[in-house]
Amino acid sequence: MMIAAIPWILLLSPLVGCVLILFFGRASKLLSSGIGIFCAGLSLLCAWFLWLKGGVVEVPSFPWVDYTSFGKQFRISIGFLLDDLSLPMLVVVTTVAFLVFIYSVGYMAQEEGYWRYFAGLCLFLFSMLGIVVAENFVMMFLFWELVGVSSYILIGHYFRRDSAADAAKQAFTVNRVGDFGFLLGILLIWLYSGTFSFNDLKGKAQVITDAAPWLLTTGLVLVFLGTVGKSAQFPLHVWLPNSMEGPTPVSSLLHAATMVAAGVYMLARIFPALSLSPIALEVVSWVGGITCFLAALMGTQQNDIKRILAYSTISQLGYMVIGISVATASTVAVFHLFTHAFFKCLLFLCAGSVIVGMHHEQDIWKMGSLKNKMPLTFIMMGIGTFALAGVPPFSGYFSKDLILEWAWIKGTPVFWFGAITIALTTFYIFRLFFVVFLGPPRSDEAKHAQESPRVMLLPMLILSILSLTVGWPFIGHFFIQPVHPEHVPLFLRFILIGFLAVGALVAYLLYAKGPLKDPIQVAVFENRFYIDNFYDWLVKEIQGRFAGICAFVDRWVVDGFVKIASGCVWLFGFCLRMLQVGNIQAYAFYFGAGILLIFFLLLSK
Amino acid sequence: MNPILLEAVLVCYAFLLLLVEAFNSRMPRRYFGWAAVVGTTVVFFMTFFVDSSKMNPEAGYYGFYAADTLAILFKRFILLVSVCVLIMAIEFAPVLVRYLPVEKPDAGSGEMYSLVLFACAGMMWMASAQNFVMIFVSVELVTITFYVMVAMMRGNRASLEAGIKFLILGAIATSLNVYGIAWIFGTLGTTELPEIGAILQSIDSSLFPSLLFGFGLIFAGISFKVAAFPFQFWVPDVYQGAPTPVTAFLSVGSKASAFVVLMRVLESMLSNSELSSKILFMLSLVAGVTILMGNLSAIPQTNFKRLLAYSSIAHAGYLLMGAASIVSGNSGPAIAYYLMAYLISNMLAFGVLLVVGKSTGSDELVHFNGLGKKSPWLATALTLAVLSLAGLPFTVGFFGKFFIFSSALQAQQFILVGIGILGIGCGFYYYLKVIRAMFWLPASKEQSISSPIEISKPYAVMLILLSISLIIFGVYPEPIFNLIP
Amino acid sequence: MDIANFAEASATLGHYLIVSGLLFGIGLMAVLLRRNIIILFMGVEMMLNAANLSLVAFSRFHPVGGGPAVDSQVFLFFIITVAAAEVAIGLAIIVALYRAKQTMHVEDLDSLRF
Amino acid sequence: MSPLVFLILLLILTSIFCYLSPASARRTAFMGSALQLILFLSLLLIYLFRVEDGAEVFYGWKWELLPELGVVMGLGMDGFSAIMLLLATLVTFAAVWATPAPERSVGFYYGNLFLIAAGVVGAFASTDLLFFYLFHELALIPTFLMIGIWGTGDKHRVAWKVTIYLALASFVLLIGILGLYINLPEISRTFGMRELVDLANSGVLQTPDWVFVMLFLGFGALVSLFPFHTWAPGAYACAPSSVAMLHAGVLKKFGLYGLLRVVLPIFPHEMQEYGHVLLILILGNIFFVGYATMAQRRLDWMLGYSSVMHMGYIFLGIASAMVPFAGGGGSYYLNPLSLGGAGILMFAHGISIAILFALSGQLRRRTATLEFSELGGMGKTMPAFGLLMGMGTFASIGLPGFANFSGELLVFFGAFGSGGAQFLNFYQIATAIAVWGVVVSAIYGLRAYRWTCFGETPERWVGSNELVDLRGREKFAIWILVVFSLLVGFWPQGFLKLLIPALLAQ
Amino acid sequence: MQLAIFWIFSVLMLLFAGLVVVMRNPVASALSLVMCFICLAGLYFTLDAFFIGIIQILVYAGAVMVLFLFIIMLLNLKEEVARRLKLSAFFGGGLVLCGFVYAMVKAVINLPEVWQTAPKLETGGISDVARIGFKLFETYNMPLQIVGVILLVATIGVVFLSSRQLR
Repeated sequence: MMIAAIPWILLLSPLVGCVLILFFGRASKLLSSGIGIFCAGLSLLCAWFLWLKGGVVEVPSFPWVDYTSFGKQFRISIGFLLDDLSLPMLVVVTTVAFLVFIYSVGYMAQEEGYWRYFAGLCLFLFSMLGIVVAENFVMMFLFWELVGVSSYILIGHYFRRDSAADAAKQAFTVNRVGDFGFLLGILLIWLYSGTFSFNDLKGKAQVITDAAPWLLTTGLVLVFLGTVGKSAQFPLHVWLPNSMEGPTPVSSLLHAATMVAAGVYMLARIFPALSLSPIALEVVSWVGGITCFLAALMGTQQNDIKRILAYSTISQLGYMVIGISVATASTVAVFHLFTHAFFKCLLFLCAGSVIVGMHHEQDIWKMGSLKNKMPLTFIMMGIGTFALAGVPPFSGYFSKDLILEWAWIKGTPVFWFGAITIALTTFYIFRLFFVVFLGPPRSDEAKHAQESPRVMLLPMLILSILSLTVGWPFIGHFFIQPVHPEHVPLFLRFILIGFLAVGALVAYLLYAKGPLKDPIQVAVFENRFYIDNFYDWLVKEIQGRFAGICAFVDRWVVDGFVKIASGCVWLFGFCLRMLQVGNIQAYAFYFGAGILLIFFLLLSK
Repeated sequence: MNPILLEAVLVCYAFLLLLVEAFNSRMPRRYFGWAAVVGTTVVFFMTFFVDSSKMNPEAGYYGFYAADTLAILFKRFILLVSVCVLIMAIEFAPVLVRYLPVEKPDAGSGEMYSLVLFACAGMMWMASAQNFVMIFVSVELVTITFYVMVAMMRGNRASLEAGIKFLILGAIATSLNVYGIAWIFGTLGTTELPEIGAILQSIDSSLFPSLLFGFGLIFAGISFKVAAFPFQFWVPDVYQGAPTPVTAFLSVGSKASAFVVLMRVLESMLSNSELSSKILFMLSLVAGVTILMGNLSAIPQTNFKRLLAYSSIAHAGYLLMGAASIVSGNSGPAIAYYLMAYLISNMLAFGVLLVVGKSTGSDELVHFNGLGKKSPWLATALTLAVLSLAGLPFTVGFFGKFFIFSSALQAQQFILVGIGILGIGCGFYYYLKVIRAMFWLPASKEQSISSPIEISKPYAVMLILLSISLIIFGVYPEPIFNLIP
Repeated sequence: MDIANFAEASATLGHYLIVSGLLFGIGLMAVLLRRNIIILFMGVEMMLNAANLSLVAFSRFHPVGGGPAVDSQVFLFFIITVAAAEVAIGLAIIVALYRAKQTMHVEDLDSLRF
Repeated sequence: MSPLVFLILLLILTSIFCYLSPASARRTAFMGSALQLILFLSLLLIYLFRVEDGAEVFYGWKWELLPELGVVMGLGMDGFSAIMLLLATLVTFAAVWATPAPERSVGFYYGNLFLIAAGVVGAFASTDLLFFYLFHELALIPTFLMIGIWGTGDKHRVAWKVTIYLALASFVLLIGILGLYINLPEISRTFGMRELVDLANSGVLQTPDWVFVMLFLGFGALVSLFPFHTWAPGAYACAPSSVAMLHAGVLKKFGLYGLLRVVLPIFPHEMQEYGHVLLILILGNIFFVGYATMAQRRLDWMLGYSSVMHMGYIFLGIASAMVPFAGGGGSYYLNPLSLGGAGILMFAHGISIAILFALSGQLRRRTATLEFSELGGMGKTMPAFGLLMGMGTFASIGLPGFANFSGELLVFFGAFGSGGAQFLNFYQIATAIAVWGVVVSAIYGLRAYRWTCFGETPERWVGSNELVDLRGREKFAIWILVVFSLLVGFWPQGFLKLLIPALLAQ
Repeated sequence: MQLAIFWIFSVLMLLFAGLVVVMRNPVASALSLVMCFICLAGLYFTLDAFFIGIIQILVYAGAVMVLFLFIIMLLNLKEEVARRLKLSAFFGGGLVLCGFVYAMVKAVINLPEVWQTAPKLETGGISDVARIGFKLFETYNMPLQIVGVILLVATIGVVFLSSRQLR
C-alpha cells in the first residue's frame, strides 16, 4: 500500500507544487522557490527510493477512459511502467531537475515572474515524469503534449521580448507538427494491434508484422515523427536553437537534459516493435545521422553561447537516435542519453553562470579571459567540454563511442556522419571554450565579470562530478548496462580518437590565441543552411497565402452564395412590389389575367 | 337557444343603437362604442348557450343556415374580432373625426360602431351560409359595410382613394362571384352546398368544364376577400388607406369569414375526386404564389400598415396552403387554429399601430424608432405580435404554422412546404424590421420631443389581454384546440 | 328559311350565354379602358347584369315543376337590390372623392402604391 | 413537479424581474445566475447519488399540452443532458459574472440574457423533441436584440444575418421534426425523443429520406456545419461577449445534441450512407475554416471562426458514431468512443470558448479594439487576464489536462477505427486531416495569444490606467469554468460514465 | 320569332354596351347604359321572366341610372380628355376579353342540350310574380331580411358619406 503510493507521490508532487505556486507563489519569492524545491526534492527522494528498492512495484492504475462495448474494451489508464528503463530515467530526471531548481534560485534572483517560472518548472517536472513512467502510448502522448506546454511557458518566460514570444510559439507549433505524426502513428498501431500498452506492444507488433510489415513500418515512422519534433531532429530541429530565448536553467533542464531526450526515451520504449521493422530503423538512423552532422556544422559558426550549446544538443540527440537504430538494445542510446543529460546540463549551467557574470551578454565574441574572473565556472565548463567532446576518461567518451562502434558493426554509412561529427563537435565546443575563457576580454562586461553565487555553483559542482564519472563502467553500469558489441576492431578506436584530435587541434590553432573576431566565416553554416529562412518563407508565403485565400473564399464565395441569395430575394421582392402600381385599372387587368390563369389551370386537360 | 338569434340580436341591437344615436345628439358618442362592445360581448357569451337542435331547418331556413361547430367557432371568432375592433374604433374616433365635417367634436363616430356591428352580423351569417344565395347576400352585406367603413375618413384622400379602389374591385369581384354562382346553378340546378356535394359524387364528366368555369369564377370572388393571388392587389392600397380599426377588421374578420366560405365551398366541390385533383392543384399553386407575393413584396416596405397588409397576404397564402392540403384530413383544425393565432397577433399589431399612428400621425416604420425606450410596454406588445406573426415558438403563431405545415406535409405538398419555408425566411426579415426600429434605432429628434403615447385604460387592458393570450396559447394551445371541431 | 320556321325558331341557351359573356366582356373593357370612375362603375354594373342574364337564361332553360326555376329569379331579385345599394354607396363615395379631390380620373388615384 | 421546472422558471423569472426593474437588474442578474448554478449543481449531485448510470432519466415530468396530438412538454435529465445542463448553467453564470456590464438599458440587457439562458436550459432539459426545438427558438430574438443593441462592429448586418439564417435553419429543422411526427401512425404520435427512437427501432416509424435530409440540414446549419457556417464568425465577433458565450458555448450545441440524440439512432443507415458526404463537409469545417481562422486579424473574428472550426471535430465524432458490424448484414452499432468524445468535446468547447469570449469582452471594454496589430503585452499589464487567457487558449487548442484534449483524442480514436480494417480508408484519411487541424488550431491559437498577451504593450496603453486587471468576481467566474474544464480533462471517465450509457440507451 | 327578337335585343344591347365604352361624354355613356339595360330587360322578356324584366327596368334603367345621371350632372363632369392612348391597356384588355370569351365558349359548348330551344312552360296559371313572391317570402325569407339590412347599411353609408355636416 505504502509502496504503491510512492509512484503517485513521485508523479503528483510537482503538480501539486505547481498549483500551490500558482495560487500562493505571488506572495513571495521564497515561497515559490521553496515549494518548487520541496516538491522536486520529494520526487527525487521517491525516485531514488524506488530505484534503490528495485524489483517490481505493482501500482494500481487510474482509468482515464475505460469503456467496454460489444465485447471490446477500450481502456486508457494513467498507470506506471516501472522497469529497467524508466527507473534510472526517473532518477536522472529528478536529479537533474532538482539541481536545476536549486540553481534557478540564484539565476532567477533578479528576474520578474518568479512564481510563474517555478510553476512552469513544476509543471514541466510533472509532465516529464509522466512521460517516463507512462505505461501506454496515450498516456505518453498526453504528457508529451504537457511538456510541450511547459516548454512553451518557460521559453516564453520573457514574453515581453518579441523574440521570446515568437520562439515559444514556434517551439510549440513545431512540436505539434511532430505530434501530428505521433498521434497518427498511435492511432495506426492501436487500430491494427488493438493495444497501446507498451507491455503488450512487442507481441502485438509481431502480429502486425506477420500480417502486413509495411503497416507496422508506417505506424512506427509516424510515431518517430513525434521524436523528430520533440528531440529536434532534422527537419523539425529549428525550434530548439530559438528556444534558447528562455532562461538558461530552462534551456539546461528542458532543452538539453531531459525534455528533448524524451523523443529518444520514447524510441527506447518502443524499441521491441522498432526492431521488427528494418525500414523504420533505416529511416531512424538516417534522420539521426543527418541531424547529427548538420547540427554540428551549424554549431561551428554560431556566436551565441547558448545557441552553440543548442546545436550541440541537436547533434548529440542525433547520436542517440543513431544509437537506437544501430544497436541491438535500446540501452546504448539511453546510456548516451544519461551521460549527455549530465554534461549538457552542466554546460548550460556553466553558460548560465557566464551569462549572469556577463550581465546577460550572450555573444561569445564579447567575452574572453573569463578564466581569471570566474575560475570555478572555468573548471567546471572545462569538464563539461571534455565530456561533450568525448575525451577518454570523461563520460561522453564511453557513451558516444559505444554508439559509433555499433554503427560500425552495422556497417551503415551513417557511421561516417557520426565519426566526422566527432571532429566537428570537438571543434565547436573548444572554440566556445577558448573564446569565452581564454584570450583577451573583448568587452567591458568581460572585464568586470564576477563569479556566480554559491547556490548556482553547488549544482554545477555536483553535475561536473557526475559528468566526469558517470560514464565509467562501474558507475555508469550502476544506472544502466549498455550492451557492448563484440569484435570491435581496435583501429576504430584510433579513428575516433583521431577525429577528436583533429577537431581539437583546429580549434586550438584558430582560437586559443584569442582573436577578436572569428577568423573563419562560412555563411551557409552561420545561416543554418537557410532552413530557418525556408520555414519562414513557407509559413509566411505558402501557409499565410493559403490561409488568406481560405478566408477570402469563405468571405466572398461561401458567404457570397448567402449574400447573393438574400440579395436576390430582396431584389425579387422589390420588383414584385412594382406590380403594385396603384392604378385600379391595372389591378382590374390583373384580376382578368388571374381569372384566365385559374381557367387555364382548371379547364385545361 | 336558437342559433339564429345571435345575428338577430346583434342586428336589432345595432339598429337600436343607431336609433338612439340618431335621436340623442347630446350623449357622447363614445358611450355608443362601449354599448356596442357590451352588446357584442353579450352575443359572444350567448354563443355558448346555443343549441343547434333548437333550429328547425325546415321551418325557417331551408338549408341556408348551418349552426355546426365550425360555424359557431367562427361566430365566436368574429365576435371577438369585433369587440377588439370596436375598442380600437373608440380609441380611433378622435382621428376619424379629424377628417370629417362635424358640428361637434365627436360627431360622426357613432355610425362607425353600428356599421361594425352590421359587418359583424354579416360575417356571422357568412360563417353559417350553406347556400350560394346566402353566401352572396351575407358577403355583400359585409362588403357594402366595408365600402362605407373604408372610405369613412372622407376628408382624407388616402381613405377615399382606398374606398374607390375597394369599391370598383370589390364590385368586379361581386360580379365574378355572381357569374360563377349562375353557372353552378345552371349546371347543377341548385345553389345549396350540401346538395351540390351530393350531386357531384355521381356526376357525368361532360359537365366538368362548365362546373369548373363556374367554380373558377366563384373562387376568384372568394379569393378577393381572402386576398389570394392574383386577387390580392387591392389589399396593400386599401389597408393602407383605410382607418386602422377598419384595416384590422378587414384583415382578420373579413379574411376569416371568407375562409369559412371557401372551406364550405371546397368541401362540397371536392366530393368528386376527379374535380378535386384539379382544384387542389390550382389551390396549391395559388397558395404558393400568394405566399411568395406577400412575403417578397413585404421585404422592402417602409410603411408599417402596408407591411402588415403584405403580411396578411402572406398569411392568406399559408391558410390556402392549409386548404390545399385538405386531403390530409386535419387541415380544417389547422386553418381554424391558424386563424385564431392570426386574430390574436394581428389585432395586437394593429392595436399598437393604431396608438402609435395616432400619436405620431403616420404609420411609417420610421415613427416606430425608439419606441422601445419611449413606451416599452407598447414595444413589448408589438414585439410579441410580430413574433407571433412570424411564427416564433411560445407565441400562438407558432402552433398555427406548426399545424398548417404538418398538414401540408401529410398531404405531400413538398414544393408548397419549400415555398413556405422561403416565405417564413422573408417573414423573419420584415417582421424583425419592426423590432429593429423599436429597439435598435434611436428616435429621431422631432419624435423625442413629442409627448409620450397615451392610451386609455380599457384599450390597454385589451392589449394586455391579447398579449397574455398570445403567450398562454403559445405555450398551452389546448383550450383553443378544444374549441375546434 | 321560311316564315313558319322563323316563327317557331327561338334562341337556345347557348345564344343567351354567349351574349351574356360578351356583355360581361364589354363591361370588363369599360373597366379597363375608360378613365372616368363613374364609367368604370357603369362597366361593373354591366358585368353584373351579364351575370343576371345568364341566371335568367339558366332558369328558363332548366325549368322546375313546369315553370322557370324561380330560385334563380329570386336570387336575381337579390342581386338587383344589392347592386342598387352598391351603386348608392359607390356614388356617395365618388361624390365624396370629387369633393375632396376635384377629380374623377382613375389615374389620379395612385397615391397609394408600391 | 420536477425541479427542472423550477430551474427554468427561475431563469424566466429572473429575466422578467430584470425587465421590470432596471434599477436593480444587475443585482437580480447576479443573484439569479448564482442561484441557478447552485440549484443545478445540487440537482446534479442528487442525480449522481441516486442513479446507477447515465442512461436513467431523472426528474422526469410531463405536461400534456395536446394529448390527442402527442404534443407533450417533457422534462427530464439523463447523463447526457445533465452534462449539457451543467455546461449551460456554468456558462450562464459566467456570462453574467465575468462579462462587463452594459452601459445602457441594463434591465433590458439582463432580461434578454436570461431569456437566452432559459431557452438553453429548457432545450437541454427537454426529453421531447418539439419542446427541445421550441426552447431553442426562445433564444433567437433576444440574441437579435442584444447583438443589435449592444454589439460592436458591423452589428446590425450581422444580427440580421444570424437571426434569419438561424430562423430559416430551424424552420427546416421543424419540417424535419414534423416529418418524423407525421410518419408515425396516428395512434402512436409523439415527439418524445426516446419514444421516437424506440418506435424507429421497432419498425413502427418508417421515414422517407427527406426527413433525414431536413433534420440533418437543420441541425447542421444550427451548428455551423460547412458550408452553412457563415453566420457564425461574424455573429460571435460582433455580439456582446455574454451572448457570444451563451451562443457559441451552449446554444450551438443544440444541433449536435439533436444529431446525437435523435438523428443518429433513428437514421443509422442514412448516417452510414451519407457518412462520406458528411466527412467531406467536416473537412471543410476543420481544414478550410481552420486556415480561414488563421488569416483573421482580429481576436473576436478569430474566436468566431475557431468555434466553427472546432465543430468539425464533434461532427467527426458524430459521423463516425455509426459503425457497421464487422459481419456485415446491414446492422450497426454505436461507437462509444466517438459518442463519448463528441459529448465531451461539446462540453469542452463550450467551456473554452466561453472563457475566451468572456476575456475578449473584457479586453474590448478596456481597449475598444481587438485588432491584433493594436494589442500586445497584456500579460504584463493585466497578469490575471493573461493567465486566464492562456488557460482558455490552451483549452481551446486541445492541450492535455483540459477537457478538449480528452474529447478530441476520443473522437480521433473513434473515427479512426470506425472505417473498418482497410488501410487508408475514408475515415482514416479524414481523421488524419482532422489531426492536422490540431496543428492548425495550435498555430492560430498561439498566435492570437502571442499577439494579445505577449510582446510589448503598444505606446498608447503605456502609462494609461485603462488597462486594469480583471476584478475578483470576474476572475472567480472564469476560474470556475477553467476548473470544470480541467476536471473533465483529468478525469473524463467520470463524464463518460454519464454520457455513454445515456447515448447508448437510445 | 323569338329568335328574331332575341337577336334584335341582344345586338342592340351589345351595341349600346359598346357605346358606353366608346362615348366620350359621361352623359352619353350613361344614356347608352340605360338603353343597354332596357334591351336587357327585353331579353328577359324573351325568357319569360317578366317580373324580373320589369324590375330591371324599374330599378336599373330607372332608379340606378337616374342616380348615375344625377351624379354626373351634379358634379358637372366634362368630357374625358384623352391623355394618351393606353395601348397596353387596350391590348391587355383585349387579351383578357378574348381569353375569357374563349373559356366561356368552351364551357358553353360542353353544357348538355345547350343548343336546344327552351322547353315549354306549364305554369299552371300561377303568375311569375306570385311564384317569386312565395319563394321570396317563404323559402328565401332569411336572405331577404339580410338584404334589408344591406339596404339599411347602404342608407347609413350614403347619409354618412354625403351629408355636409355630421351631427
